[in-house]
Amino acid sequence: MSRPYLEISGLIKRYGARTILDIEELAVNRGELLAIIGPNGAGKSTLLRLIAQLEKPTAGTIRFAFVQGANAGLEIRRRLSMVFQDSLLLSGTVFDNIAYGLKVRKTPRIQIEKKVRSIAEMLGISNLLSASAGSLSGGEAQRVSIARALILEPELLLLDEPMASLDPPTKDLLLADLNRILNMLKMTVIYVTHERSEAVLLADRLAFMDKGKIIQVGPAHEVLDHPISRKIADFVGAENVFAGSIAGVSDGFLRIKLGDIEILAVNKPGQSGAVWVSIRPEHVTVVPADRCQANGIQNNFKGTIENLMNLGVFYRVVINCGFPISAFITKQLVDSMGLRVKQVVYASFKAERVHIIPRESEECAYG
Amino acid sequence: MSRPYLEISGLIKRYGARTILDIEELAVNRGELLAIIGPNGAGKSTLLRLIAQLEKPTAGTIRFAFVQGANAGLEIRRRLSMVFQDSLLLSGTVFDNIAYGLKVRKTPRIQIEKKVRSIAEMLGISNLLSASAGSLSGGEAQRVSIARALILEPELLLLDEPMASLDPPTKDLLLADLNRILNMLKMTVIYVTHERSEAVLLADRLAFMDKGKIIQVGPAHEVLDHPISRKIADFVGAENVFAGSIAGVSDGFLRIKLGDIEILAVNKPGQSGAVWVSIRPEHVTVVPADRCQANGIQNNFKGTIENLMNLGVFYRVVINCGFPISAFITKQLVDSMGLRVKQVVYASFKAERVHIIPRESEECAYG
Amino acid sequence: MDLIVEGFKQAIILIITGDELVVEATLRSLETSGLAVAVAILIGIPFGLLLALTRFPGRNIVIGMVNAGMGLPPVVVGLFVAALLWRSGLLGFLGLMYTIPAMIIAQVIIALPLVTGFTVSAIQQLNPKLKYQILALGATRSQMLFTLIKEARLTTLAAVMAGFGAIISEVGAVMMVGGNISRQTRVLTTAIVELVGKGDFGRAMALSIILLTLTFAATYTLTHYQQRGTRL
Amino acid sequence: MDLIVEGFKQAIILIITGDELVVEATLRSLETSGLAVAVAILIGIPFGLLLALTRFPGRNIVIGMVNAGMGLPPVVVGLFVAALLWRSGLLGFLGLMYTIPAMIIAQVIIALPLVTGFTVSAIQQLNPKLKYQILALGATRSQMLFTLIKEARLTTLAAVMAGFGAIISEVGAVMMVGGNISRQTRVLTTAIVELVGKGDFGRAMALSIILLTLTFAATYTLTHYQQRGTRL
Repeated sequence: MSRPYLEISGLIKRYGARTILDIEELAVNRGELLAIIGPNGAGKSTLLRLIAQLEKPTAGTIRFAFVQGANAGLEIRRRLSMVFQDSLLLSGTVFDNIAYGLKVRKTPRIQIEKKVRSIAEMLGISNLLSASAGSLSGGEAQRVSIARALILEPELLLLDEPMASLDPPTKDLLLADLNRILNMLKMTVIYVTHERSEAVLLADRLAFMDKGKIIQVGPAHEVLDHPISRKIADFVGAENVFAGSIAGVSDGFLRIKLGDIEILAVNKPGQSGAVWVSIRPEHVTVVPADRCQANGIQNNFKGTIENLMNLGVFYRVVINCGFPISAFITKQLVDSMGLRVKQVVYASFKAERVHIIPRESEECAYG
Repeated sequence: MSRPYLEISGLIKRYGARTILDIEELAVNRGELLAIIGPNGAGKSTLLRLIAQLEKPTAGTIRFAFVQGANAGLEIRRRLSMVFQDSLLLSGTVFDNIAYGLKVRKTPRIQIEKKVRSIAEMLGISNLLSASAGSLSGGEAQRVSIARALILEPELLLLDEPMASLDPPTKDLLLADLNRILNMLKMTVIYVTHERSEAVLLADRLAFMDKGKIIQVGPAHEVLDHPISRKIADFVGAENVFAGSIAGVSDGFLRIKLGDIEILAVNKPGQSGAVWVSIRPEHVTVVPADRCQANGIQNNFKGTIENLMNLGVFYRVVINCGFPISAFITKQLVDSMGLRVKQVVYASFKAERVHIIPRESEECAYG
Repeated sequence: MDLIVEGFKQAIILIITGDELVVEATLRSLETSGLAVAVAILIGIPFGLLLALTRFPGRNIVIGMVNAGMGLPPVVVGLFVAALLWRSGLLGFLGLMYTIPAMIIAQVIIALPLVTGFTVSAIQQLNPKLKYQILALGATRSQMLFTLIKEARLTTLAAVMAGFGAIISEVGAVMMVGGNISRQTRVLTTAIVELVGKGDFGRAMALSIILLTLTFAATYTLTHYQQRGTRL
Repeated sequence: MDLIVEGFKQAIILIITGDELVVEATLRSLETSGLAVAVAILIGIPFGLLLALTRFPGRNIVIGMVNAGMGLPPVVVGLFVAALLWRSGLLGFLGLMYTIPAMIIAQVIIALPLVTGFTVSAIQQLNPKLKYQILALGATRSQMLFTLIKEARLTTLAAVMAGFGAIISEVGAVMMVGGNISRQTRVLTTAIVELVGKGDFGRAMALSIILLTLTFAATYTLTHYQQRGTRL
C-alpha cells in the first residue's frame, strides 16, 4: 500500500510552558474527509495551523505525499488552502476575493476570469461577483470564502469550523451544498468542528481531540457507536451513559449491574470491573406495557414516561425504569402508539447495542 | 370564558417613516407558552419591548389581565420580566445579579438570600453564587440571566432569543432544563426565536411574524403542518414545496398537476388555480422498487436515490422522481433496507399529508 | 550630552532640596488643574449622562460640539478667554486677567469636552440593551441611571484622568490668560518655557520630571482601566 | 462681547485682504507641520507595521515607549530638543536653535509616536486571523504585508491626520525651540500667543480661524474614517 497522503508524527506545539498539542501519529488518506471534533481549546485549530505551515511546530514532522521533505513553507502553502470560521474577506468585490489566491500566483487574467466564474457557479454566487465584499450576508460571505479556497484546486483543503458563525437555516443550506461539492470533487479534506452533526454528515473518518491529544480516531460510525471514553460518548451524543460493574456471564451474555438492575451485553473477552455502559437513544424502542413485546430483545425494562420532548422529526422520550433512559422515537410512532407522559411502557434494547467503556480509561481520557 | 391574559390590539410602532410593527390582534392565555418565530428584522424583539413597556407604541393598546388600564409603566414592568439574547450581567457576583430585581424592589435581605438559593438550585448554578459575573461561560451567564428573571415570579415572562448566542451542546442542555422548569412553574411565557427547533420543543401556540405583521398564529402543530404561505412553509422546514395547479377531482381526491406529474390530495371545497404543494419529508416513505409496496397510499412515485445525508438519528434521502423529493428515514430503516445512492425506489405519501397553499397568498405573505 | 546629563543631575538635587521655584510651580499647577478638573467633572459627567441616555432635538448638534471641543486647540481657548477677561472685554470688570481663576476658566473649557465626551462613550460602550434589561427587572428610572453609572465607573474615571492629563501639560492657554507671573500664575509648563529661554536647563528638567510623573500617572490609570475593559 | 465681535470682524477683513503677518504665520505653520508630518509618516508607518506584525525580544518595551510618547507633554519635548540644540549642547554646533529645522525636529518627535501608535492599532484592528488567511491562500510574506496595509489604509490615514492636528496646534515646543521670530520662525500658535499679549485680538482671531479650519479638517477626516469603519 502507498504511504498516507498526509502523515504526522511526534507533533508537539508549546506556547511557553503550556503544551497545546501533542500528537503521536495521525495519517490522512488521499480523497478522504477526516473530521476532527472535540471541545473548545482541544487544539483542533492549532493542528490545522501547523498543517497549513502558518505556525512552526515545537517538535515533530508533518509530511505530505505531494511535496519532497517536511515543513517546506511556501511550497506547501501553495498546494493547500484553508477556510476559517470568520469569512475574512478582503476589501473589494467578491470577484477580487475569489481571485486573490490566483493573483498572488500570477495566473493570467483570462484564466482567472474563467475559473472564478466556474467556481462561483458551483457555490451559487455567480450573481454576487461584482458586489462589494462588505455588503454580503454571513452565509454569502462564507460561500465566497469557500470559493476562494476551492478555486486553488488544493491537494488538501483545511476547514476550521466553517459553519460555526452561521445561523441554522443558512448553515443547513451551505452544509448540503458543501457536502455535494466535496463528494463531487473528491478532494482530501480535514474538517474541524465542535458540532457532531456536521461531522456525522460529512466525515469518512472521525478523530476526537481533547487537551491537545487525539483520543480516538477511526471510521466515523465506529467512533460514534463505540466511543472509547465517557467524554467522547457524551460528545457524540450517546445520551444513556450509566456507571455499572460487570457481574459475570450467563447464557453467553455479559451481565452488568447498574445498582439493583442488570443489563445484558454481548460478551467480549477481557471485560471486568467498573465500566460505563452506553446505549444510543435511537437504539431504544418503546412499547406501551399493554401491547405485546418484540421478541429477541434481551433488555426489557418497565417504566413510566417522564418527559416527551418534540425535537421536530422525532421525539425524545425519557422513561424512568429505576434509572432514566432516553429513546428517540419518530413522531409517527409516538402518534400511532398514543404515547403520553406518565404512561407505563417497556423500554427495550438489544444486547448488541450496549456499548461498554472501561471506567479506568477515564484517567487516560481526562488526562 | 375569561378574557385573555394579555391582549394586544391595533398595535403600531413606527421609527420615523418606517413602520416596524403593525399587529391588529394578538392574545396570550394564562399559563401558555406562545413562541414567536420569523426571520431577522420581522419585528419580534420590538414587539417584546413594547409589551415590556420599554418603548412606547405609536398607536394601539396592550392590556394585561393583572393590571388596571393599559401601558402603565413601572407597575407593569414590576409584574413581568425579560431575558435577552446577551446575558447582560451586571458587574459583581452571580448572587448580586440574581438578587438585582429583588433589591430594586427593596425586598428584605433575608428573603433575598432564601429566594436566590432556591432559584440557583433550580438552574443548577448554586456553586457559582459567589463567582464574579465576568468569569462565567456563555451558558452559565445565560442561566444566571434566566434565574434573575425567574426569581421575580413574573406574571409574564418574555424571552428574546435566549439561546441564540450559545453553542449547540450548551444550548441543548439549557433548553432541556428550561423546558422542565417552565413546565413545572406553569408560567405564562412569550418566547421569541428564529430557530424552529426551539419553538417546536417549547411552544403551545406558535405565531409567525414577518415584516412587522403576524402572518399566522395557532396551535404549534397546526402552524407546522399547515403553513398558510410559502415563506412560512420554508421557515418551518417543509422541505418539499412544489408549484402546481389544481386539475380537478377524481374518486374524491383533488388532482394537482406538477408539470407532467399528478399528485392526489384530500379534497377540500374552494380550492382551485395555482397552488403550492408541500409534503413534510418525515411523511414520505421510501421502499426499494423490488419490494412490495405499502397499500392505501395514494401517491407513489418511482425514482432513483440522488443523495443520502446522514443527519445523526435519521437520514435525509433525496429521490429524483422527475421532481426531487426529500424523505427523512431513520438510520435503522436505511440500514435494514440497504438503501444506497442510485438505487431505484418508490417514494410514497398519503393524500392527507399533502398540504396545499394558495399561490395568491404570496402577495399577502411577502407584503 | 553634557547639557542633558548635567541638567538631569541638577534637577534631582533641586527636587530633593525643594527648590523654591520648583515647589511653587508644582503647587500652582496642582491647584489650578485640580480645581479645573473638579469643575469639569461636576458639569461634564451629568451632562455626558444626559447626552448618552436621552434623545432630544438638537442632541446630535450638541454631541458634534462636544467632539469638536475635544479637538479645539488650547491657544484658541486662551484667545477667547483672554478676549472675555481683557480690561475692555465683556467680563473685564471682574479683573480676572492674569490670575489663577482665569487659568482655571481656560482649563475648564479645555477639559470639559474631554470629560463629557469620554462619559458619553463610556455609557455608549455598555451594551445598549443593558438599559432595557435593568428596566425589565423592575428598576425605577433613577435606579437604572445609578446602575448604569456604576457599570461605567471605570471608563468614567479614565475620562477624568484624560482631562487632568490634558490640562496639566497644556501651556498656550495658561500663558495667554495667566501670564506666567512669578509667585502668582507661574505653573509647571509656563515655567519650563521661561527657564529654557533663559538656558536654566536644571530647573526646567526638575519641572519636567514632575510634570512627566503627573501626566504618566494619569495616562497609566487611563490605559490600565481601558485594558481591564469596560466589557463585563 | 465687543472685543470678540470686533475682533471677528477685523479677522475676516485681515484674512480677505491677505494681511502680511497672517499670511506669513500660516505659510510657516503649513511648511513646518507639513514637513514634520511627512517625516513622521516615512519613519512611523514602516515602524508601526514592524511592531504590529513581528515578535521580537523587547517588543513590549518599545510599544510601551510608543504609548508613553503619545502622552508626552510637548513642553518636555521642547526642553530636550532645546538642550540638544543649545549653543553648548550636543548638536549646538549645527546652529539650529531658533530655526525652522529645530521646530520640525520637535514636531517630528511629537508626531512620531502618534503615527506609529495609530498604525500599530490600525493593523491590530484587523482580524488577527486575516494574516493566516492570506498566507493560507498562497501569498508570499511580502504579498501578505502589502495586502494588510491595503486593508488598513483608512485607519492609517487617520493616524496621519491625528499627527498633523496635534503638531499644527501645539505651541509650547515650537516657542521654546523656534522662538517666535518674526519672518523666520513665527507660526500660527506662537503668533496668537504673542498677539493676545499685545491685545491685538483682530489678528489673533484671524490666525485662530485659520488654525481651527486646519485642525477641524484633520479631525473631520479622522472621525469620518473612524466611523466608516476599519471592519470590512
